[in-house]
Amino acid sequence: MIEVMSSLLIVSGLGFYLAGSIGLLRLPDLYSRLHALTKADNLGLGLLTAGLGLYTQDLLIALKLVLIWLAVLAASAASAHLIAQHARRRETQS
Amino acid sequence: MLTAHWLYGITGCLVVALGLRTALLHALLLHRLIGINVMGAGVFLMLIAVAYRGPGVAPDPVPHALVLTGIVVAVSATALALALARRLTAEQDDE
Amino acid sequence: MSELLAVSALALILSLFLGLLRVVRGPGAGDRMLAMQLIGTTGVGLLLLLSLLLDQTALIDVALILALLAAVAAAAFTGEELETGDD
Amino acid sequence: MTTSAMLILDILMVLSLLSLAAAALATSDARRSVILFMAFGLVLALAWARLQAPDVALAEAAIGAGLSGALLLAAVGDQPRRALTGDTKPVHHHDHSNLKLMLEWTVTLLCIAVAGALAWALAQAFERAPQATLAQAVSENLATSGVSNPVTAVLLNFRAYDTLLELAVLLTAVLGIFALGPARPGYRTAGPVFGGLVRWLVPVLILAAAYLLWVGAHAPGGAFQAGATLAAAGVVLRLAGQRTVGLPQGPTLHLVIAAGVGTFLLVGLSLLVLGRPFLGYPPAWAGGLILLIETAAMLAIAATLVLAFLGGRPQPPRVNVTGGKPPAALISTLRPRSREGLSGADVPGAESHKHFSEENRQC
Repeated sequence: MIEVMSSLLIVSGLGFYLAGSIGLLRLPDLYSRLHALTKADNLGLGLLTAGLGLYTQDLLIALKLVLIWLAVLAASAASAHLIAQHARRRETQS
Repeated sequence: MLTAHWLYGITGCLVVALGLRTALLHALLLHRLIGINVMGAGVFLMLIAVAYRGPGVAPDPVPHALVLTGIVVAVSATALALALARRLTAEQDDE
Repeated sequence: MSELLAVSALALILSLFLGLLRVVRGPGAGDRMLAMQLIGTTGVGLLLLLSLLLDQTALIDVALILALLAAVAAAAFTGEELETGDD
Repeated sequence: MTTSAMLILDILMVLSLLSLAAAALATSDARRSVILFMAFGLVLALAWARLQAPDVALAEAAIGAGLSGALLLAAVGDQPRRALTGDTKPVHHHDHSNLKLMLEWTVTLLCIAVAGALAWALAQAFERAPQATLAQAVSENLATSGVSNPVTAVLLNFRAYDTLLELAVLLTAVLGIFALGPARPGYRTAGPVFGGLVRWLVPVLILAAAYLLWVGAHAPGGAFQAGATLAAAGVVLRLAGQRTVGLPQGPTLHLVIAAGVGTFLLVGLSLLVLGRPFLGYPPAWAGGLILLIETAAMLAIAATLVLAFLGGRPQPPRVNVTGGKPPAALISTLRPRSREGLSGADVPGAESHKHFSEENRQC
């Protein structure tokens, strides 16, 4: 049962990853790509870590996985904002 | 899986050639530096490929230690080269 | 289950490959850096999968460091250096 | 199923490595080249993980995918037009196009020959790898090394000489950077989002460094990875507009830079006095001595890498409310300072720019 659950979580996480990558490739400009990336990607990693955490059944490893997810969540939100701001500043300059 | 080490090892050889070509031919200093770094990465790939023993077998730790020191030395040498380049420009601008 | 992990790792590296196309294509530096963030997160996922697949718990630490350093790279990209003639 | 999936994964990874290396080197735009090189470093870290080299993967994740990119990006931003485009080799002239073409072909052929020779050497190495006696020697003596991570055992016990000399190389590099002049001017003060990032990222990086140092005795990690992670904390602080980035000033800084080599030598010589071979730790003490050396080495490596990012001798923070000086003033102070060599960080008359609330300025 747990295995089925974790497989489901992992596979749905992968779906978000692929959606994020395709969005990054297909969307027309930087700001809309930002959209695709930050949402899909973080959700993808979240589901993946949840699935892997369930799969390992090791509390310490599961904690580490949660920590990594939180770090990526906070870091990518900030860096996406910074990159967009940077691009915007470049644009308004020229 | 015996092919993995060949795959990465040959990639290492090709990466060395790519980096060497740029290091020798490119006109810009920064690109030459990146070329040298890429060349180093190719050598690291070869070393780690030699250390690899297949899945489930512990790899040879000696090349790992070599590459580890190599990475740190490469980055500090790059930093020194960049500082030299900066100084060079400052001198040229001065004249 | 290990088959699922292997196929998942394969799917993730495909996703990473797609992200790399954006890094190579650009067109702007911002687009490339954004794609770098994506392949960073994909790399974190791939490392976690590999850690279970190859039975190497240490790769979880690698994933953590990669996640933290991706933020450093983004900061380095957007940091505005004071030029010597700036003030 | 699993093996064929892994094979496809390997092929995709190798393809990405080759195409990223080629793309990074083919472009003539410096910033693009650096970003592609960073992506190359990131995929390389994944390749190390795949090849079961987690120690190397840790170092690559910290340095290849992060620090060296930051270093190169700072150099690109340095002086956008002239800095690294100034020197032109004859290769670059248009009127010698025939000669240039010939040279390019000769070099390309040479590089192909080098790749061929390397492939031959690789084949030789693969043939002999299974009976590698060094790997056996390491695993046989691991119990007496004081640590259980074989890579740490090689670095700090069996081949401690190498690591000592490597730290000496780092020291030389930092002395060279010091001799070349003052640090870069620094960065604008961070805005609210960047500030928020710094507030949690720096402590987490420091914690991660301590963790890696500690865990290095029995699992992948150690002084190099910890030093690089700690340096990343300094780089982030610098990027956020801090001037001193937590580095000590003056003589203390010199002490920290020399700490790695110094502690190593001190331990080695003390052992020599006690009648042991140089750096031949008694097995009972080995664990403690290695941790001592690694701690000092971590601090030295972190300081070296942060100073490498500063790109020169750090300036003492001195308030100069009138604002900065024209660029000529900065450059002219480059010369006399470099002649003073290594006489100390507290050089009088150092021009310092103290920047207040630069946030809203456009560059």
